[in-house]
Amino acid sequence: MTDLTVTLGRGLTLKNPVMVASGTFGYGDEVADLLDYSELGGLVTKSISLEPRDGHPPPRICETPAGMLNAIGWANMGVEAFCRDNLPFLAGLRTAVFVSVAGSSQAEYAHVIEAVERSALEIAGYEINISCPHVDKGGLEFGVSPEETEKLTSRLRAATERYLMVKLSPNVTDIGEIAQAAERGGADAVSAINTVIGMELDPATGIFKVQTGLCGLSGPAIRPIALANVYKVSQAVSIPVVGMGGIMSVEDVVRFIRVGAQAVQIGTANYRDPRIGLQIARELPGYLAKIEAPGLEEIRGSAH
Amino acid sequence: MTDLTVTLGRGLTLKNPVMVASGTFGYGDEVADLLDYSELGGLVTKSISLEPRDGHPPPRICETPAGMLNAIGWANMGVEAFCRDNLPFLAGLRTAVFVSVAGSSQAEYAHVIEAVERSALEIAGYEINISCPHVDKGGLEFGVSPEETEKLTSRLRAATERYLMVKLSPNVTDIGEIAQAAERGGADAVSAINTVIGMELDPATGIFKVQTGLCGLSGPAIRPIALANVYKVSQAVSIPVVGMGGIMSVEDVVRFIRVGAQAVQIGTANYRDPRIGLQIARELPGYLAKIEAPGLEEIRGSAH
Amino acid sequence: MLLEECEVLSNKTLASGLYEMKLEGPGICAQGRPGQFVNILVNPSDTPLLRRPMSIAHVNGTTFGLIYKVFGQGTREMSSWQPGHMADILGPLGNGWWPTDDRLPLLVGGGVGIAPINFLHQRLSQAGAPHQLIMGARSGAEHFLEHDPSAGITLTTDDGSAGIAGTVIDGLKAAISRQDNQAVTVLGCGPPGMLRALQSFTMSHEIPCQLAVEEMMGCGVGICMGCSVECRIDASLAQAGEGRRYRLACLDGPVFSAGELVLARD
Amino acid sequence: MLLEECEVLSNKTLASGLYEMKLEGPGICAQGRPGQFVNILVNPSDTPLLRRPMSIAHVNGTTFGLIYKVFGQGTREMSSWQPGHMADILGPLGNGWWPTDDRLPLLVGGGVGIAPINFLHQRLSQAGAPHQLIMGARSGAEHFLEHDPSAGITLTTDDGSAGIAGTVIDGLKAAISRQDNQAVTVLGCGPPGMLRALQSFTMSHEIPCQLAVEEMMGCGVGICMGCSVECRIDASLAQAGEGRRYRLACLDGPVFSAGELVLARD
Ligand SMILES: Cc1cc2nc3c(=O)[nH]c(=O)nc-3n(C[C@H](O)[C@H](O)[C@H](O)COP(=O)(O)OP(=O)(O)OC[C@H]3O[C@@H](n4cnc5c(N)ncnc54)[C@H](O)[C@@H]3O)c2cc1C
Ligand SMILES: Cc1cc2nc3c(=O)[nH]c(=O)nc-3n(C[C@H](O)[C@H](O)[C@H](O)COP(=O)(O)OP(=O)(O)OC[C@H]3O[C@@H](n4cnc5c(N)ncnc54)[C@H](O)[C@@H]3O)c2cc1C
Ligand SMILES: Cc1cc2nc3c(=O)[nH]c(=O)nc-3n(C[C@H](O)[C@H](O)[C@H](O)COP(=O)(O)O)c2cc1C
Ligand SMILES: Cc1cc2nc3c(=O)[nH]c(=O)nc-3n(C[C@H](O)[C@H](O)[C@H](O)COP(=O)(O)O)c2cc1C
Ligand code: FES
Ligand code: FES
Repeated sequence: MTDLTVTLGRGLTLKNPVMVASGTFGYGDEVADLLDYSELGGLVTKSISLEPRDGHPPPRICETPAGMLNAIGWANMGVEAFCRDNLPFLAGLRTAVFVSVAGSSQAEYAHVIEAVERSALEIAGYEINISCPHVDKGGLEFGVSPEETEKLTSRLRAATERYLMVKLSPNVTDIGEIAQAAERGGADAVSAINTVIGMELDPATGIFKVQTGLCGLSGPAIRPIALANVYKVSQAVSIPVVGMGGIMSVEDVVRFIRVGAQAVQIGTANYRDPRIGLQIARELPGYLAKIEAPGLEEIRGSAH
Repeated sequence: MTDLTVTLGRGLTLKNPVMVASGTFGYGDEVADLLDYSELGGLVTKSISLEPRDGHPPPRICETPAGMLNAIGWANMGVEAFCRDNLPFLAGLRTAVFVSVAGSSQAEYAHVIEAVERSALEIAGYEINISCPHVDKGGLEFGVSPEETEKLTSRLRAATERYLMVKLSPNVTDIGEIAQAAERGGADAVSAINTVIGMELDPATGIFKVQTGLCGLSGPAIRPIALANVYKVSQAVSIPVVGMGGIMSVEDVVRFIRVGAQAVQIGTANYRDPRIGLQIARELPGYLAKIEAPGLEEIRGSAH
Repeated sequence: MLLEECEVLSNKTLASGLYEMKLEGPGICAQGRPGQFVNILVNPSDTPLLRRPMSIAHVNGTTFGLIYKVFGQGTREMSSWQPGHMADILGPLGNGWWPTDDRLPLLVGGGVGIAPINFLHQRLSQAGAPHQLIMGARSGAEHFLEHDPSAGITLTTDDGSAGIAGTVIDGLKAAISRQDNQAVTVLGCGPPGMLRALQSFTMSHEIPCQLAVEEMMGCGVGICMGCSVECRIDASLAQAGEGRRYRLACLDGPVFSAGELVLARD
Repeated sequence: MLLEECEVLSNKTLASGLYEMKLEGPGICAQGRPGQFVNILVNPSDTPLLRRPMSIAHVNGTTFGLIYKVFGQGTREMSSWQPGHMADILGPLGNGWWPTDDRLPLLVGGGVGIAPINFLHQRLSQAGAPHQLIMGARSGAEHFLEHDPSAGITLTTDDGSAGIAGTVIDGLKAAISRQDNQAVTVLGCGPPGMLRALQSFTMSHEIPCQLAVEEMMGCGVGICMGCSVECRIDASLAQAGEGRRYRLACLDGPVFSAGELVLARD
């Protein structure tokens, strides 16, 4: 059987490259009836903020051609309730758990990490969601500025010894530049991509299909965009890249590995079938054998 | 019958808001068997450069979920042959014809316009494709820099009295900023969006599906992205905005009008059916009646 | 909650614009309760991308039924399924209506909300539990039951072509007027306008009421947070930081207490 | 070129892995010539987005035929069309094979390239024009004609289960050996490997050859510039600035003179 383990640095090894993405697998045990989480390469939690957040009013999602839009608004219970009620279950799983961290200031991100560290629960590390509006900077997202990204990353680097992954936004002119800023700040890895800014409305009434108007596009529609971004990021940095965006199948996973990803995350596809991640992980050895690839290492970055 | 005419400024009026987009309707009379071009609100030609260009090697296109990728590479016959062989046919049509202009330096763009002006053929004006790599600036696209965009626009403004429309790229952090630069430079209108950067590859071999690797995504998959960008651009400038990206139906046209577009262009949908533009133009009065909209003006920018 | 490959046993027109599909699903049948729904994968391609939620409309042994209208691509495709088609179905999901002491249940269904109400009617009938059923539609052709107030079945139609001319509120009033003072409770499901009417009617008459809502759903199982429903926050809970402004239709509902719901937008 | 709503008359298996569909299309039939193709809208939804190009495989009165293999979503869906289905078809498109003086045409088809070759065979037979037909496949089950060299029909199979064991090149050599010195021309269509083999064989033997290529097509009518085919530029034309390095399969082809083509990539 092909060895599927993936080493990500800082002593972290995943049993396979297939993780589930932030905001697409709930808080914890919602779908534990359907699958054994320990077969997943890793799991990223919903983005957690310091205080509880109501999130955005409904409607929060709509379907688009081969995709979906969402504006959930980081609805979450806050880090305190999360560490008390949900994290113990997650930390007990035999898979790499990453807490996704959201904030509206550098201090808030740091406080979330500090709270998780205080809980003394065993997790693999953190994914930093930099697609959050920085209230001190007029609501511009952290993730669109290399300076902000670097500053935030180095501040959080100082807050934890655990694995630190920075999740990049595709809504920028030069994603490689932002990835390099995260690398300079001390990130162990970057993940990409978060959702693409989009919008949908009812033509008859003009009412936005998602209440906020501008919102985030995900799913197979954006897969070509995600592959392009992961390709660019892989060229720009030397730390590992975790790829995502529209992955629906084992073929898609291999596409991301071939453009340079070390591991991948599955988002929207979980809504169709929460078992998809482990199913793909199970199919991976057979598919690699079929295309006569000895292992993941041999095909990584081989797109040409 | 509802009045569908659209005034775009500089004395230009379209008989209806439905145009066909650059690069998606050939050079001229390829599909003249199938439709009467004079029923279209307008027509934008393939992007024309000063010298003939071979374009990119095959494969140049591939299909993606609800979309397609292309890297044609501005294959074209050069402005001289174009003015001699194709433009006379186009200029004779009773529809507004815009020559799309490509260049790898500011001077090249200007020379293309000068050549068309010298031909003394009657066209409505120009659409400036600023998603071209600026060779003097290390291949960075004109369209990603507000300074370059403004400089190029004012230079071309000086080269013609005709209508000047600047076509924006969505592959930037802040499209509103670029739109404002075009407005400052003297553009009569901006059009948006050009294709979104994407990539696809064969998972079994790693071979790019489009030979250049990075290429451009179009079609319904990007419509939510296009709507978001047109919405942002409409908020940013006071000149007319021409919207496009994934339009397939009369409902889609109304969506673009509602986010602020004055007129629209149809691209990829022409490949499914070259008659789609005039069919939508014919359906528009009935659809407006159905949703009880007195006219286009009343619903423009009404998204909420 | 389980993922079941369900064989389509039949799929045909039930009334004007309304289809009924019967599927073999032992697991879903064993667990399903009125008000719960299933989430259906329409096809393995990228469009439509998301599953389609459908209420359980009845259960007979290991066979369950759906009653549905064709709205768009998903339901259009479902309507073309032939017997023998295997459907990938996730369910049962959500929480149903909960028991109501000694009050007489008045079941009110309109639009496709008749589906879960039909299941509730079936279960109460099987248990021999007294109840009244009120079903609303635009015209008689859209109904699949007979108007029979003496048997506890009241139909309403907008055009008066069957049962009582009017809305379900008119039917509800008629049903209430037939009870001599027995305490009642309203259990309802229907389009937003009907839910608002039921909410304001029952609140102004101080009748306990449980309503099943329909929200756009991404997953149906609580992992996308997309199906938020605005709820009135109880002041004391809010103080304690426990009140949640938005609850999830798929996990916390789709049945909510009417007094809890903020029903604003169509 | 016209857009025609064509009724499917029949649609069934022709040989192993091969379907044949017959459609009513008076306009397409009146204009269509061997080597031309039609472009088929698979369904009105967003996937698959683009039409699917298919060669005309035969014409009888106002009925034309397609011979196709199921590759992906588009052809899978086409294979499910029942008689009576109305298909939105654009055609006939492109340029076919052109007449060849006094040379004996040797028609060579492999893979789905047998479709246009079949039409060419039909037209030449109807005109009583002498020619030889060579069709290649992996095994006998994939063939729908009988191996009959005396009637001018040579089959080849990779596994030797029908006709000559070997590739179409072996079949071609056999057919050539049967001609006593008559000048021949090769008219071929097939997968990239076969086209390369035909190109190098005919060029090294100085046999005139016209090949139909298959390229990914966006539109089929010359408006996307997506179906580029690399061509050798004649030095004198290039000097005059008239040589185009890339030509369009849909407008300039799909039939090209073999000497013109640069066949590099699979
Ligand atoms: C808990 C629940 C139970 C339901 N039970 C029934 C039922 O028993 N019978 C019935 O006919 N209908 C029922 N519906 C509605 C049904 O899900 C939609 O009609 C169906 O999803 C439409 O899909 P479509 O592709 O045909 O239409 P689309 O073109 O996708 O949409 C048409 C309409 O359906 C709504 N819709 C689309 N997708 C969803 C989704 N994933 N979740 C919720 N709404 C959606 C859209 O907002 C739109 O208004 C229920 C919905 C929910 C949430
Ligand atoms: C001029 C021409 C004539 C053809 N004639 C025939 C024929 O007579 N019989 C037959 O079986 N096939 C023929 N083909 C090939 C046929 O078009 C493809 O098999 C079909 O488009 C595949 O569609 P799909 O959705 O089933 O597969 P997909 O999953 O989309 O793709 C499967 C394969 O088909 C190719 N393909 C997909 N779309 C196109 C397209 N728009 N243009 C060209 N290739 C495409 C892809 O490159 C891929 O290799 C012809 C192609 C061309 C260009
Ligand atoms: C409903 C929804 C909620 C999401 N919530 C978060 C979130 O809280 N934090 C985050 O970093 N990304 C979030 N994402 C983005 C995904 O993690 C992922 O980056 C994106 O959806 C692209 O992958 P996909 O196409 O596979 O879904 C969310 C996506 C969706 C669809
Ligand atoms: C094959 C192809 C070629 C194109 N060529 C050009 C071009 O030469 N110049 C240009 O400005 N835009 C070009 N475009 C972009 C379109 O004009 C349009 O901006 C884009 O495709 C989005 O619209 P759509 O989704 O309706 O296609 C091209 C698009 C396609 C698909
Ligand atoms: S539908 Fe996803 S959380 Fe309710
Ligand atoms: S397929 Fe579009 S130009 Fe040939």
